[in-house]
Amino acid sequence: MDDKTLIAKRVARELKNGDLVNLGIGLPTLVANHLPQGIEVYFQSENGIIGMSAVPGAGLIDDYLIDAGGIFVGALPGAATLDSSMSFSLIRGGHLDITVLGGLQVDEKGRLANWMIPGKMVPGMGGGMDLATGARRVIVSMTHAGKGGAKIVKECTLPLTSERRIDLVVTEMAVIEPTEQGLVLKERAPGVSINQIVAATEATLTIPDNVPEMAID
Amino acid sequence: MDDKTLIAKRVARELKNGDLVNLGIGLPTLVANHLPQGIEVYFQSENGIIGMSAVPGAGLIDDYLIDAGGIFVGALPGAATLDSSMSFSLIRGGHLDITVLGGLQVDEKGRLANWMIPGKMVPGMGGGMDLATGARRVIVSMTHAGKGGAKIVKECTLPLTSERRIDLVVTEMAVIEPTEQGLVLKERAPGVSINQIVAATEATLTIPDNVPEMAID
Amino acid sequence: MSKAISLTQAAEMIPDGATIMVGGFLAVGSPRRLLQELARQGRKHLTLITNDTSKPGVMGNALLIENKCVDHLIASHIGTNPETQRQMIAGELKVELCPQGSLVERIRAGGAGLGGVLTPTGVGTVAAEGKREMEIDGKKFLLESPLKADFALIGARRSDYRGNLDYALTARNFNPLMALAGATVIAEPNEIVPIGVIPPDEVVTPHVLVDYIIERRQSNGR
Amino acid sequence: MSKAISLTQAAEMIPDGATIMVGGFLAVGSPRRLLQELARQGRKHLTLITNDTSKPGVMGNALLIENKCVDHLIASHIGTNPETQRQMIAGELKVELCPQGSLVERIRAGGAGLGGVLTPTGVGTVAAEGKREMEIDGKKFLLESPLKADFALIGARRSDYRGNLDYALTARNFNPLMALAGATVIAEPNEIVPIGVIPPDEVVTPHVLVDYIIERRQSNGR
Repeated sequence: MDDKTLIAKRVARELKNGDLVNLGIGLPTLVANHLPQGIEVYFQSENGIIGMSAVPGAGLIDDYLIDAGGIFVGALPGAATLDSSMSFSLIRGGHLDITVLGGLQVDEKGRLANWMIPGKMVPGMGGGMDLATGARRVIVSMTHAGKGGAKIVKECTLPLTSERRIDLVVTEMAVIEPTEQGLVLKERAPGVSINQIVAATEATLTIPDNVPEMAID
Repeated sequence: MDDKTLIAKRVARELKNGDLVNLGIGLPTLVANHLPQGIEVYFQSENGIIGMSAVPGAGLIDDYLIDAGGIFVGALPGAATLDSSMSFSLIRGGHLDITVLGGLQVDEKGRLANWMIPGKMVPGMGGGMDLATGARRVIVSMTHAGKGGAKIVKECTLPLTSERRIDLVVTEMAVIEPTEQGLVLKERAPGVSINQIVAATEATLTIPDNVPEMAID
Repeated sequence: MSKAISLTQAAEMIPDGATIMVGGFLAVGSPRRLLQELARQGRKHLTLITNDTSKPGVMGNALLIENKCVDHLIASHIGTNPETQRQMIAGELKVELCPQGSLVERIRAGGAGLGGVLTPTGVGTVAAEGKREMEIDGKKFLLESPLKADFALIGARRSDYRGNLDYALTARNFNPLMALAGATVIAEPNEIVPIGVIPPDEVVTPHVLVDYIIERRQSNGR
Repeated sequence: MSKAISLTQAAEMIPDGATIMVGGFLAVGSPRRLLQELARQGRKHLTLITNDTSKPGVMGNALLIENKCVDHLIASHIGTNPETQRQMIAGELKVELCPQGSLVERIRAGGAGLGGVLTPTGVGTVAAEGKREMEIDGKKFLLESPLKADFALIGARRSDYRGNLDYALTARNFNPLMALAGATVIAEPNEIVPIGVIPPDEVVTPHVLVDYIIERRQSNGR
């Protein structure tokens, strides 16, 4: 299993029946392909739909139905469209159960930076700040370390997406839960040792006596 | 012509083609019956419709279509329904061309009091404060004096509906325009003298050399 | 997992002392059966956030007032119901009056996670009492605070099996806003239709906001 | 009095230096013909309030950027258009980035006559720079100011002859909010239909907000 699939499968296990879920652009979108059996969730795209589905077949694309990444998507029976104001009322008002976001850095306070590298990448925050601030649960899915080194750091050096403490970080190496007491190592990826995780992490991790392997199929 | 018809006819002459108009409960609603020929306006009711029409015939009433006074109304082709948030966005946001409101008092600053008599009548302001504050033009239609005496007063003694200077007062005696310099007598009702108007008015009126009779048919 | 519950169950879910929002304007668009059942069950000490208290003899909020279910009322207009005014003057009912446009913005703010909104409505009037006034670019505004409720009780035209709602004409009014602001949202639709019957562009309140749907009065055709 | 105007007339109405709001999300829901015509006419020094600047090779706002029609951009996301980023870094384009949910609330506030809204989004981030922070019940919020424009350029699915609009799926997005916030609102519908064809409950933007409707590309059947 490649790293991205591993991450997507592990994140998918966090989804519960009936959840309203918003998946960020990139890695997070893969989560939709790995829903556990028997789990039905509703995917929101912040550009204005609840109930989007995978890309429709050839010849069936609708010019007016895209996700927030600009990809043509489908709509399931029972879908609802929303203007941007309603869409963000759902996000900011605590009606969105889970958002899965990509990450550039997460720090010991559980704060996320994921939208800007000063002088290098200034794409704008889009809906990311609202999602990170307003969703009931924020799950960050990202590679454990990047070219620039550790991404799970003592304190974010990149501009924050939100001051809010996110709820879970899932990487190809580990599952980490930010708490008031700091970052707790909850699970290891199959075949990955605690030492390897600690070595790839700049932030201090609280390591329980028992750190089970990720349960994925 | 009775007083109410006179007032309604005169107010109706203020409406221009294409105006969005909101008529307050009571006397103001009569204005709809006296639209000048060739003038088409759109009536909003703040409970959520643009394009309402007179009461439909027997057997044609819709349980879900009322005006803000609770009267069953009809809808014209091209009508649009609104939730309360959109309805008041139109009112507060300057999209409503004219509101016609009833009045208890108007003072020399052109301020309106029309929603409450402390210790006697406390119905609540409903949409009146939003209408008086937000409409592009506020026209007050009321009898010139009441049982308690003058209603066009030096300074309102009743609780204000809004600090905003309203645009026109139409009574069965006169048309008065509040300006930065005070209240200006613009027109007299047929057969009513300036002396009679001044005697029935507590506020100081600016009286131009020429005060024509109201032009109504 | 069906959201459908009986009328009795719906009313029983709401405890004495709860804060409820009730949609409707002079009872048009109100969840009338639910209000009637709440009154019948003798609910007490409610805080009621709603536009008005309807008229005597008309269904809707008037039943909650007449049966003394309400201790505290936040509304824009009570002039159509003399009993509400009587209870207020007698000190049996605490009434907070709020301009209608401000009331709906407060409800929307509560539902949309906003900390408040600035409105010009009410500046310099008794509606400004206790509220913070702010000047922005030389114009005065009042800071209106968000409103939330334990329960939002919503009337709708149709609900699909999942809880997507639409509304009829002026029965829409406060309902879609209150659906955002209730911790638990109970909808009383006139009709319940299969999923997909309400097209996506005609859904006004998306199903994710609706927790329970009150069953039809009776089941037909069986 | 018809609101119908030609594409050329619509574009000519908008002067150099105007502030425009443009609906759409990655050009879906944008008034594409109008943007193309504005670029063709060589409009200059515009202030553009919009969600994003589309993608290279895709219609929409990208055309305004590529043709250097814009001096000042207020948007939530420019990452899909490298030319926007290039102009920003080169100092040719002033860019103000705003969280998407705050952007839409600012536009709504402008259109609804509100003096501002308090949002938790952006507190403690660079998005808070220059904004007033307020604490309400122990929680921090930013005061976001209203946005208005000289023109709102709106894409719609249908307009009736009077200007009532509806929208298709995710082409709705910012359009209904911008229709409130433009001093002059120009709609580019895909279809123009007789009055009454759009039922009252399906009208999303009421005609009173719409000043002009851009005529069909060509007239059929004659």
